[in-house]
This record gives sequence, C-alpha cells and structure tokens, in this order.
Amino acid sequence: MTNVWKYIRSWESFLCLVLILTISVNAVNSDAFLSIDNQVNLFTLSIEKVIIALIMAFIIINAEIDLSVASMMGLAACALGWLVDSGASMPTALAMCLLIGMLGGLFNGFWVTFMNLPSLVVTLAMLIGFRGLARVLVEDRSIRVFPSWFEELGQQPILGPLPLAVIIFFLLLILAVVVLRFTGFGRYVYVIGINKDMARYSGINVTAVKLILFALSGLISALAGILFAARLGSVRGDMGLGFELDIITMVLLGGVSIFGGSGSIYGVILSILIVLYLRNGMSLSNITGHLQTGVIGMLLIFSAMVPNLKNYWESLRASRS
Amino acid sequence: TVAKKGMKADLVLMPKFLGILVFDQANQGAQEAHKELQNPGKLEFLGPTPENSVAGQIEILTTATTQGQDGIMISNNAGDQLAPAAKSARNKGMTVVTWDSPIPSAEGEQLFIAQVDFNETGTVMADMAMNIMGNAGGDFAVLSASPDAANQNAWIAAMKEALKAPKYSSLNLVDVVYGDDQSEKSYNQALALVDKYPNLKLIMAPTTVGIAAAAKAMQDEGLCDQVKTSGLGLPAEMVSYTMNDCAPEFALWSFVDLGYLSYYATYLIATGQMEGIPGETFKAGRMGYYNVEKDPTRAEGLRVLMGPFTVYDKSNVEAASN
Amino acid sequence: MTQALKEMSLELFSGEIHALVGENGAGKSTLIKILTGIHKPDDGEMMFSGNGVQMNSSQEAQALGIAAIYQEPMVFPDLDVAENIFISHRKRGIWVQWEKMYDDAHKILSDLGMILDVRAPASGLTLASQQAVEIAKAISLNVKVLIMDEPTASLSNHEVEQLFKVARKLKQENVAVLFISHRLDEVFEIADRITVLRDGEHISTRSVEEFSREQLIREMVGREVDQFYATRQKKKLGKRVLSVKKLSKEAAFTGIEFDLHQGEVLSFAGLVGSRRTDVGLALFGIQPNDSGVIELDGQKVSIRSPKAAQNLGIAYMTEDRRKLGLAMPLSITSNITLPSLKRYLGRLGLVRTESEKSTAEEFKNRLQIKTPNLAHEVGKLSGGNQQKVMFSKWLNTQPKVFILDEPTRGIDVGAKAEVHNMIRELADQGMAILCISSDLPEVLAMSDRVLVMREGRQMGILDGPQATQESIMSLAMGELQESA
Amino acid sequence: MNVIQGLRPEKLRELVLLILIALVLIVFSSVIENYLNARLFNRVSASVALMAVLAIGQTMVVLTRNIDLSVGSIVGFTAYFVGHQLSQYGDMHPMLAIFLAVGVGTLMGGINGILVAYCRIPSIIVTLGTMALYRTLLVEYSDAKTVLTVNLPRWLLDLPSLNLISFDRLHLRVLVVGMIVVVILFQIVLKYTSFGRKLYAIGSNPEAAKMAGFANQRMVLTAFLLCGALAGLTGFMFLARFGNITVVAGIGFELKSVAAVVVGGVNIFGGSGSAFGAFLGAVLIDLLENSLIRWLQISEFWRDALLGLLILISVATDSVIMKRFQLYWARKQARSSPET
Ligand SMILES: Nc1ncnc2c1ncn2[C@@H]1O[C@H](COP(=O)(O)OP(=O)(O)OP(=O)(O)O)[C@@H](O)[C@H]1O
Ligand SMILES: Nc1ncnc2c1ncn2[C@@H]1O[C@H](COP(=O)(O)OP(=O)(O)OP(=O)(O)O)[C@@H](O)[C@H]1O
Ligand SMILES: [Mg+2]
Ligand SMILES: [Mg+2]
Repeated sequence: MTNVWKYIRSWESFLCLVLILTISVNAVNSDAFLSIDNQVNLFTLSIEKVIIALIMAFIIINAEIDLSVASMMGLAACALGWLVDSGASMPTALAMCLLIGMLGGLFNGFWVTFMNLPSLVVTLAMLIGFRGLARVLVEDRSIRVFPSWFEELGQQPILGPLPLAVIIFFLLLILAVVVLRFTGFGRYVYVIGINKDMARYSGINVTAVKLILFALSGLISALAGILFAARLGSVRGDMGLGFELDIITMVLLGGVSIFGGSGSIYGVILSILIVLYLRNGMSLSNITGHLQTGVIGMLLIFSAMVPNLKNYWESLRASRS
Repeated sequence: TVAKKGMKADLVLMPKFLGILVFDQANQGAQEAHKELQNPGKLEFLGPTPENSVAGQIEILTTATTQGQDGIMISNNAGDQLAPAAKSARNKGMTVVTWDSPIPSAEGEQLFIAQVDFNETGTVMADMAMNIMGNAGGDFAVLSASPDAANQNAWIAAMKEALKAPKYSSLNLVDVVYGDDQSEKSYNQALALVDKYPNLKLIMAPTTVGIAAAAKAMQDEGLCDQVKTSGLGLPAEMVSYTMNDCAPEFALWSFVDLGYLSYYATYLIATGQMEGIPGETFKAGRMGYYNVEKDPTRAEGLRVLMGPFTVYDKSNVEAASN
Repeated sequence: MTQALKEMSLELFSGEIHALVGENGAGKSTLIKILTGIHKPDDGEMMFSGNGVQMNSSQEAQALGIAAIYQEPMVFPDLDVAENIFISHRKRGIWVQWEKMYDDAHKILSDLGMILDVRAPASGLTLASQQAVEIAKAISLNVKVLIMDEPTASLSNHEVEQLFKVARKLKQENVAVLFISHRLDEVFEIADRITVLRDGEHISTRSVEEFSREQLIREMVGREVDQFYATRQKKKLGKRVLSVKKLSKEAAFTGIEFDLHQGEVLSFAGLVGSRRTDVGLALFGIQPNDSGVIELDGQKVSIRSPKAAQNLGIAYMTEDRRKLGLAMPLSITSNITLPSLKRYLGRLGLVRTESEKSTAEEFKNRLQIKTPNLAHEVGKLSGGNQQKVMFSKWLNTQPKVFILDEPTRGIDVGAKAEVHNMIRELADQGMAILCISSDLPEVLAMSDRVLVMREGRQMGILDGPQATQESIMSLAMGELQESA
Repeated sequence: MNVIQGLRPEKLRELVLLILIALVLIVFSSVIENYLNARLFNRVSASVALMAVLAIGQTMVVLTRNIDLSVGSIVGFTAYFVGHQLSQYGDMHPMLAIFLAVGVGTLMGGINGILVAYCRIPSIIVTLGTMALYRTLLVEYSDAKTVLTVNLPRWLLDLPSLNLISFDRLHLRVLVVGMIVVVILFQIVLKYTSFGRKLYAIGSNPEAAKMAGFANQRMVLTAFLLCGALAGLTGFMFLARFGNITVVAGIGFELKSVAAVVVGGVNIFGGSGSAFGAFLGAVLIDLLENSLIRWLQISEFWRDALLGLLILISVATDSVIMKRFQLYWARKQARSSPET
C-alpha cells in the first residue's frame, strides 16, 4: 500500500501526468497530431538527440557530464563523409567512425580519470575541439557521397512505419533500463555518482567504470552521428551544433540529479516524450523558433520546482497536524 | 500566366532563421503579395532559432508537410541536408520553392527564386573590389557568414572564377574567413585579417552582418584609410560607413521584392496555375514579368531570376536608407 | 515517522560541565541540533538566562552565545586553518586583516596544545586536526554555552588532556559546557553532572558522584552489560599471513615492519597524525607504498589498487564513515553487498536481489542493526548503527586480513562491547586483524601485540604483557623502545 | 622554498597562469612575424574587456558552487534593450544608459538567484531554463529588428575607440580601464571583505556554512545579482563595441565565460579561485584565439581543434602544478606535525 502511494507521488508519475496533459492538448489542437506519420516523424526528427540522452543519463547519474556529445556527433558524421569521399568502402568507414567515437570518448575519459580534471571542463574544451576536427575534415564543403542503401536506411521505414534509427533507439532503451536497474554495472554507476571516493574505498574500479561510460558516450554519439548522416543524406561541419543543451535538458527534466547518484531511465524516457510532444504540438500550432525554446525552458524550471513545492506542502501539513 | 486572385493556398515562408532584418523584409514583401492576391488561405512566417537552424528547418518543413500546407518558400540554410525532407514534402503534393539560398542539388525543390545571378554576384564583387582598390589592386580578403552557407559559398566560388579574368589580375585574394553571421565574431575576424595581412586593402563581406561588423571594426580602430570594406550590405546599416568612406561601395538587392516575387511564384504553382517548367512566363504583380529557366549556376534545378543588383555608394545610399 | 526525541528536558548551569550520554541513536545529536536552532522542536520551550527564546537559525543561537561542535567536523576545506577558525566571527568587521588573523589563530591553537600551520588549507587536515580546528573555532567565539558532540571521538589521550584543560578553564570562566562522549572514563573524569538519554527519552540527571560506572551503563542500555575491556587471553598464533618489511611512502611513513598471524589482533597505537591510517591505506592499495615489501601467505605481492587488495583477501574499514565508508542515500542491503557485489551477479551480470537480501538479513541479526527495515537509507541510521553496517559490508567480503581503522569511533558502550566481541570472535576463527585505534583501553583490551607509531615512524612493537598505558604512551611521545 | 611558503593556493594559480601567458607569447612570437606589437595588446585588451567582466560575474556564482548559463542571453538582452532605448532617446545621459544596462542585468540575475537560492532548484537547471527564456524575451521584444549603428548616439559609437592614455601606438581604452577597475574591485571584495570570504566558505562546504549560521540563501542570491549586474555591464560594452545588435547577440558567451573561469583556476565545484585568476583565464583564452587566427600556417579550419586542445592542456598544467603544491603542503605538514 505504502509502496503504491509512494509511486503515485513519485517524480515519474508527475511526468506521466504532464505527458498525458500534453498529448491531450495536442490531440484536441490538431487533427494531424495523432496520425501515425506524425507520431513517427516527431520521433525521427529528434531521434539522434534522444539516443544520446540515454547514455547522457548514465553519465550524469555517475556525477559527470559530457558536453562534447554533439560535437562528436558532428565529427563522426563528417568523418564518415570524408572517408567515403576519399574512397573508403562503406563498412570500413562505418567501423572507423565508431572507432573514432570510442577513442574520442576515451580521450575525454583519460583527462577526467587519470588527470583528475572536472568533466565539465574537459568536455567543454572538447566541445570546441571535436567540432574543430569536424571542420578540418570537411572545411566549407557539404559532402554528399553516400550509397543509396545507406540513405534509404536512414530515411525509409524498415519495420512497419518505423525507420532504423527508431528501432535502434528502442533496443538501446531496453538495454539501458536493464543495465542501469538490474546489473552490477548499473549499481556501480549509481554508487560512484553518490560518492566516488567511497566507491574507491569499497574496491570498485572507479576509473574503469568512468572510462567505459565516456567511451560509450563517444561511441553512441558517433552512432547517432552516423544515423544523422543517413537521415540527412549529406554531411557538413555544423551537424548537431548546439544539441548538447537539448540533450542535457531532456535528462535533467527526467529527474536525474545534476549532482549524480539519482534518477532513472523511466524518468528520462518520459521527459523525452514530453519534450518531443510539446515541441511537435507547438510546431503544429505554428509556434516555432525561440518561443518553443522558451516554453521548454519554462517547463524545465517549473518542473524542478514541483518537488520543492511538494516538500513545502508536506512540511506545512506536518506542522499543522 | 497572370495570376487569378482569391484562390486558396496555405503557404509558409521560412527564413534561414529568425531575428535577421533582411528576412523580415522578405516577409513584408510576401505579406504584401498575399494581400494583393486575396488568398483566403494563410501565410505563416516560421523559422528556427539561429542556434538550431539546420535541424529546425527540417523540422518545420516536415511539420508543414504533416499539417498539409499547400506550399513552402525556403531560404535554405541546411544545404543538401534538407533534400530528403523536401522530397517527401513533394511526394505529399506540396509545392517547395526556395529563395535567397537554394538546395544545392535541387533535389526536392521545384523552383529557386534567385535574387541575382550567382555568377554575376562574383563579377559584381570583383568589380567593386577593383573600383575601391583602383587599378593598382592589392591584397583583399573575404569575410563570409558560416562555412556552411550555401549561397555565400556559391558567390565566393563565382568571385574566384571571375578573378581569373586578366582584367582583375592585380587583385589578390589572400584569405576567406568566417564570422558565423554574429557581430562579435565578424568584428574580431575583421581585425584579425588586418593584423594577419599587413598589406590588406579591402575586406569583402558577402553578408549583411559581416559587412556592418567589419566596417565598424575598421572605423573603431581608425583603419578606414588603410582598409576598406565592401560586399553585400543593407543601406540602412551601411549609410554612415559609406558617407565617411569606410565602405565606399557595396551592393544588394531588395529583400522585400524577393519575398514578393517568391510568393507570386509559389502561389501560382500551389494553386495549379503554373507548372514550374522551363519556358513558362508569369506576371508578378507590380514587378512585372519573369521567366522560369534552367539554373545555369547549378547542375540541376530551375530558377526565376529577379535581379538586378543595386550598387550603393555616396550618391544613392542616403536615399535608400530611409 | 519515528520520533527522535520525546519530552526531553535539560537544565544547564553556567560554570558546569555537563555530560550527555546514551546509546547510539538515543537522540543526543538531535537534541543538540535543536539547541542550536538547526532543527525546530515540534513542541516545548527553551529558556536562556531566564528568558524564553525561540531559535530559528544557528545564527540566532550564536547571537545568544551558544556555540556547538558537531559530531562530524564541519570545516571549509578550501579555506586555510586560520580562516576556518575566524570565518563565522560575527564581530570580524567588513575587512579581513589577514596577518592579525594568522597571529590570533596561532595563539588559540597553541593554547589548545595543537601545532598546526595556520596558513595551510584545511583540505589536507586529518580528521583529528579538523576536530581541533572546530574546537579552536568554538572556544574563540567567547561563548556562554559550549556544546561539544563527541569531540574526542578521534582524539588520542594526549589531545583529550589538552581539550579537558581548556574545558576546565572555560568552566572557571563561568561557561556552561555540554559534552557528549561514548568514552565513559572521560565522562567520569571531566563531568560535573550527567544526563542519560535512552530512545529519545530523558532517563536521569544526577551529579557525577551519584553514578557508578555500572549504574550509568545500566541506565543507558536498559540492561546489564558485563565484561568490559576484559583483557584478551593470549592464544597460540596461527601461521603467518601478512609480513611487511621496510614499508615506506613519501610524505607519510617510513620503515614499517611487522608480521601478522592468523588469529592475531595487532593494534596500531599512536598520537593523532602519527600516520597509522596511511599505513592502512597503503596496505589496501589506496595510497600504495613507494618502497618496501609486502608478503601475503609468504608470497611477495604488490598492492596497487583497492581492488587488488580485495582480491588478495584484504579488507579495510575506514575511519571516515560519512565520506568514505557508506553510500548514505542507498539502502542498508546495497551497502552491505557493495564490495562483494560480484558474488551476487547472476547470468548477464544481473544482480540477484533475493540472495542480497538474505545476506543483509543475516548481518542485521548477527550485528543487531537497529532499523525499521533493510531497505532503509543508511544515512538515516544513527552513527553506531551506520558503523555496524560498515562492519557488515567488509565482513561480507570474508577477508583474510581485516584492517579496522578506529572501529569503535562514535559507538556507544553497548555496541562497543559487541564490536569487541565480534573482533575477538573473528580472530578466534582465524582472521588476521590489524586494528588502528586511538582508544587506549580498547587497544589494551583487544590486542595481542601493539605497534606504536610516531610521526610516520615505527617506534616499537609491544607484546601483550609489555603493553600498558604507560609503555604505549611513552613510545608514542617519542621515547624509543630500547629492545626494539 | 621561502618564496613558496608565503604562496597561498590562489596566488600560485595566478602565477602559473602568468607563466602560461608568457609561454604563449614566447612561442607565438617565434612563429608569427611581427607578433609582439602594440596591436596585439590593443586587440586582446579590447576583447578581453568584455569577457573578463563577464567571467568575473561568473566567478562570483561559481565560487558558491553554482553556475550561470544564462549570461549570454543577459548580455544579448541588455545590449539590445539599451541599444533600443538609446536609439529612441538619443539624448539619454551616458551614465543613465550604463545604469539601465546594469539594472536590467541585475534584475535578470536576481530572477536566477531567487529560483536557485529560495526555490532550491539546481543552478544549472535554472539557468539552462532562463538562458532560453531571456533569449525568447529578446526575440519577442526586438520583433526581429536590428539595433542599427546609425541610430545610436555619437558618444556611444566613439566609446570603444576612446583612449584614456596612449603610448605611441599602445592604447589604453576606456572600456579596458573600466574592466581593470572591475577586476581590482572584485579582487578586493573577494580577498579582503568578510562577504567575499563567506562566498568562498559557502562554496567550500554549504552544509557547514549553514551550520555556522551564514545566510546562505541571501549570499547565493547576491552572487547571482552581481553576476547579472556584470553581465548587464558586459551587455553595455557589447553594444558600444559592436553597434549592430541582432537577436543572436551574446550567443555562446555563457560557455566562453565558463571556459575563462575554469582556465583561470576557479574551481568549478566552488570554494576556490579569484577574480584576478578569472581575468587571467580570459586573457589566456583570448590570446590563444587571437594568436591562432594570426598564425598564417594555421588554416581557418584548424583553429578550433587546436583551441580546444590548448584549453585542455592549460587546465591540466594548472591542475598538475596544484597537485605538486599540495604534496608540498603535505610534506611540510608532516614535518611540523603535532608536537608535544
Ligand atoms: N537525517 C535523519 N533523518 C531521519 N532520522 C534521523 C536522521 N538522523 C538521525 N535520525 C534518527 O534520529 C534518532 C536520534 O539520532 P541521533 O543522531 O540524535 O542519535 P545520537 O544519540 O547522536 O547517536 P550517536 O551516538 O550514534 O551519534 C535515531 O533514531 C536516528 O535514526
Ligand atoms: N600532516 C598531514 N597533512 C596532510 N594530510 C595528513 C597529515 N597527516 C595525516 N594526513 C592524512 O589524514 C589521514 C589520516 O592521517 P594519519 O594516518 O596521519 O592519522 P592517524 O595516525 O591514523 O591518526 P588519526 O586517524 O587518529 O587521525 C590520512 O589519509 C593522511 O594522508
Ligand atoms: Mg550523535
Ligand atoms: Mg587514522
């Protein structure tokens, strides 16, 4: 009984409420909203961010942050274009890109773990650095060399109405839930996020866990970059510019504490849905640009205020009784 | 074709992003045409934020398709990345017209309303450089928007091509740098150019933000005698620099007219009064008659050429700035 | 919601030293937090110098002249020692006079018998030095009421003596001192009156002469507890497990040499800052040694990480429970299984929660951890129960060598006896135990042998009978053992 | 050894930064012709004037263990707002214009501060939100129009090129002097006032600060107010320097200011750092940027890649040296450990 009650008052159920509200308003507002096309589209349009948000949740729960994800995404996409353009075969190029992602992530991880620098600082520098490398590869060109199967993979549905990227996302989602919630590695991610010194004193290999997380972050960002390239069919140096803030917003709105140690993938997926539906609803009502961003910003602040209001209300009730 | 008024078409005008004066002017022109044609449908002016321009443009195009809009006019900032979304919009029966900046591969695009001939832009810039630097010529550099801006890149390429002519042999293009259409970055880049090339005589900025920032930088540092500024600029923003000789000469076309013309073409196609095939002629209200033709500056694609440039200098800039 | 305090009453006179005693979780710290305005009482009133007062923040408490040293030291790691002492002085004025501050800080610390570099950042201070800074801060405030929550928990005799000197001086100056300790010897030494708390309730307040040791314990615990500090029976030692030769680490310790046998309890004694902890940390691979040899079961080993140490069968229980010992927001169960999580992983690396739970249940019963349930947040347990959870956590790794750093720090008498019994039991079962402790009676009672350190050097090893309060102290203070 | 003895950590940090700056100057003067000249000073000082003021504001917030990601939007908004006012009321007194900018900035900072300190929302969330909100406000307010240089009063346009003192070609601009005043002022506040010290304390250990009876909430609010005020001032300087203000004004300044602060040795987790350090951080980054731009061999496209790496290296150098320093303290401590 108490468990049910606790669940009902949890952050996730609050998000659920917001989500249902958003969906209802959208459905009333626009006929097009509920169409399958639109539902798939609204996912597809942000699928790369959403995929990265999953790994970002791990990183933030681990009390780190990776600001370089979007730049890595751009770098991987540009590297793919550059490699194919310079004659590499598609499979080689894809493998190389994923490798670049992983190495880039490890590079971040190296400075964070071995040099003991704050990840905010390291990844802020590499936000500039990786983007710079992407520029080095493509300069002012826009590269459009991909075979048609690759573009189709990015643009055509392959399972029912779902394109590949969405399917990959769902697979990764399940994986993320299982790993974070039920495995030893997931437990380590939390514990290190709570207190990494304590984790080290408990014989946990903090360095390894962090390195793995950063490598995965790079790898998945690269994967997202590849999917992005496939979806758009061509690559340029500015791909994914500024995505990092959207991604972090999704994760934080999902109730993951910026100080690490708490949060869940359920919350993150709910907040992803909220952000996507909200944006889609606004787009359908012809609200674009800054107003959209402003509304999301407001939502972020308000939703962070709710738990405090709840506490306040409870303490008020407690003091009265 | 002369447009039949009062037919319904829901249209969207999409700039590269919101918050830049010239796009607002284009919107004015489009709204003017919208009224004139008594279109009972709606004309929406929708654009992404500058930070999120590429993804935002794709999103707006896709949403417009979902909404069942009849046509969209795009100033493309996403290069070929917009092509898949444009193609699927076309498949859904939507009219896709670009203006200001086309889809380079022309995939998914029916028509490009070219403000001027892109090759001509190159010549105009070269000519202005020649005029300013004199026959002695000398070093000059380009300060562009972002490295990804398709129209700027095309103009720069055209200028490089034009410079090969013996007439311009004294002009020496030393560098191309990017100010990302941000005042502060363009300003700093302009100063850096001066420091980097001691013999620099001219900064050519084919972007309204860049040219104004460069002119201000030269003025602030008292370098106007040494380094001139030119390129594509808005008279309202440039008038003082032209008058004090920091930017003696620059060029532009009317964005109001560009919006107006784009609207006419899009309206005609979306309402089925025009097909959008080479050889067609249509009347764009107060602006007169225009042709649809193959775009000679791209491998594929059709265009409607608005033209011409207006070159501004001391004689006409004040009148144009009001 | 449990109630931490019920109908508590306490009177404090100026010029008295009043001791507050009670088991872990009796509500002592909670009471103090109420007295200093950090928590608000649900009910009841407070009088100060005859006037009713309502305290809403610790600032108001300070304005009244009430200062407190909390159980866990609250230093500012980025500020230097002197600033830590003076930062909260209300009358400091707008401008900081650095040189004057350094001089004053130096003076206060030397009055306390502490030599600390007042310009050093506090981040490098040991727990004990932090405690010293806290004390210096509190007495420098010119208070009317000084409250100290277990100030001696990580101090050794020498520093405790100094502290008591200061406390007596304050008493002379008509300050009321409220003092909490689990070391009953200290309570009897310093207190004028004693108040006993149990389960959040006031049990009794009497002058110290009216209490006998046994009676005090009975009132605290609510039952008879016997066999305190019974000296350990000398037993035949098992085979040698750990052997350390010429162990050194730069800026920490040099030349540590000892053997540790199965079933043996070897204690590390010394003054605060004698670098005993550092030896422990080296053996556990957290701060690996620079030179020297460590042999485990006769094999030379190199311990470069805690993980390696754990694989070799070494466990280290830290002295800093809050920062290094436990994951406070996690459940008791998760904490207990943390270092040995590998054992609980099933297929695909999934955690088998059922077997986790049964382990936790087992330890809860074995160590009598007082908790509503095992899913309870560890951070919400009282200090003593947290200590037990930490103990369980390491016992569960089934170590060959168990290094205990201040194992009874902040633990009440009853629990202390339990811990001692447990340590003995473990030793009897053949575990090799290395116990770092500042509590001399404990050291004497527990150990087969005592290694005494001073300033990072080994001063000597005392065999059971040789080890007395005097012999340990004289080594710790710097008189080398002749025979060593 | 005695020299190091008197060195407090932040002093050492500043020293390290100065050495790094000197190193950059030496290295680049050997690869770039005609590098060390008055122009370099003029350029770097003029653009650092903005970033340093902003970075010091950021420092105040970061010291308390918070972060302000909305400063870029505040700069943009104030620049636009004041520019718009000035183009309508050209006869506004210059002082009034500055007050207006600082006032608007303070207000925006205050909103951040209240949300962080009194509503207890993590600062990164609040300022991510207000970063978007303030920018939206700017777009709505500006209606996509640009503030044009032509409409601005003469004095404002002349301000960025106004020199206080000139030695030959070396100019000390008024804006730069303004920045220097801000640096000195805040350095004094942080080092020598009890307000400043308490900011450090709060960032160093908020819980202990609460226990010690500090008005944490008010202090954090004050930090945000100051940060907003300085961002407002930066907005004014931005307007003066760049003249044409569009809705993109100040985008990216938030990350730049954070970069300056961390390169300047301010601990991103609060509690340590100094105003002077933040200033040096801004100088170092700007110097690197400027030098890379001027380096002929480096193409436009390599610059950012190198800049990222160099920032990383300079932060790492700082951290390595600080670690050495701590070891030194530990050794010293070991020598003077408690005596009998
Ligand atoms: N943060 C907290 N939240 C909820 N309950 C708490 C919290 N801290 C302590 N308690 C509970 O309040 C009661 C009193 O705890 P308190 O810390 O005052 O005990 P104590 O007498 O100081 O014990 P110790 O000697 O172990 O320090 C205990 O039952 C404890 O579980
Ligand atoms: N002078 C010092 N300067 C900096 N750090 C110190 C110093 N002395 C000790 N430490 C650190 O504090 C921790 C505990 O210190 P140490 O081993 O000296 O104390 P100890 O002898 O165990 O005494 P206690 O545990 O009672 O403080 C270790 O991590 C050690 O590195
Ligand atoms: Mg307590
Ligand atoms: Mg110790």
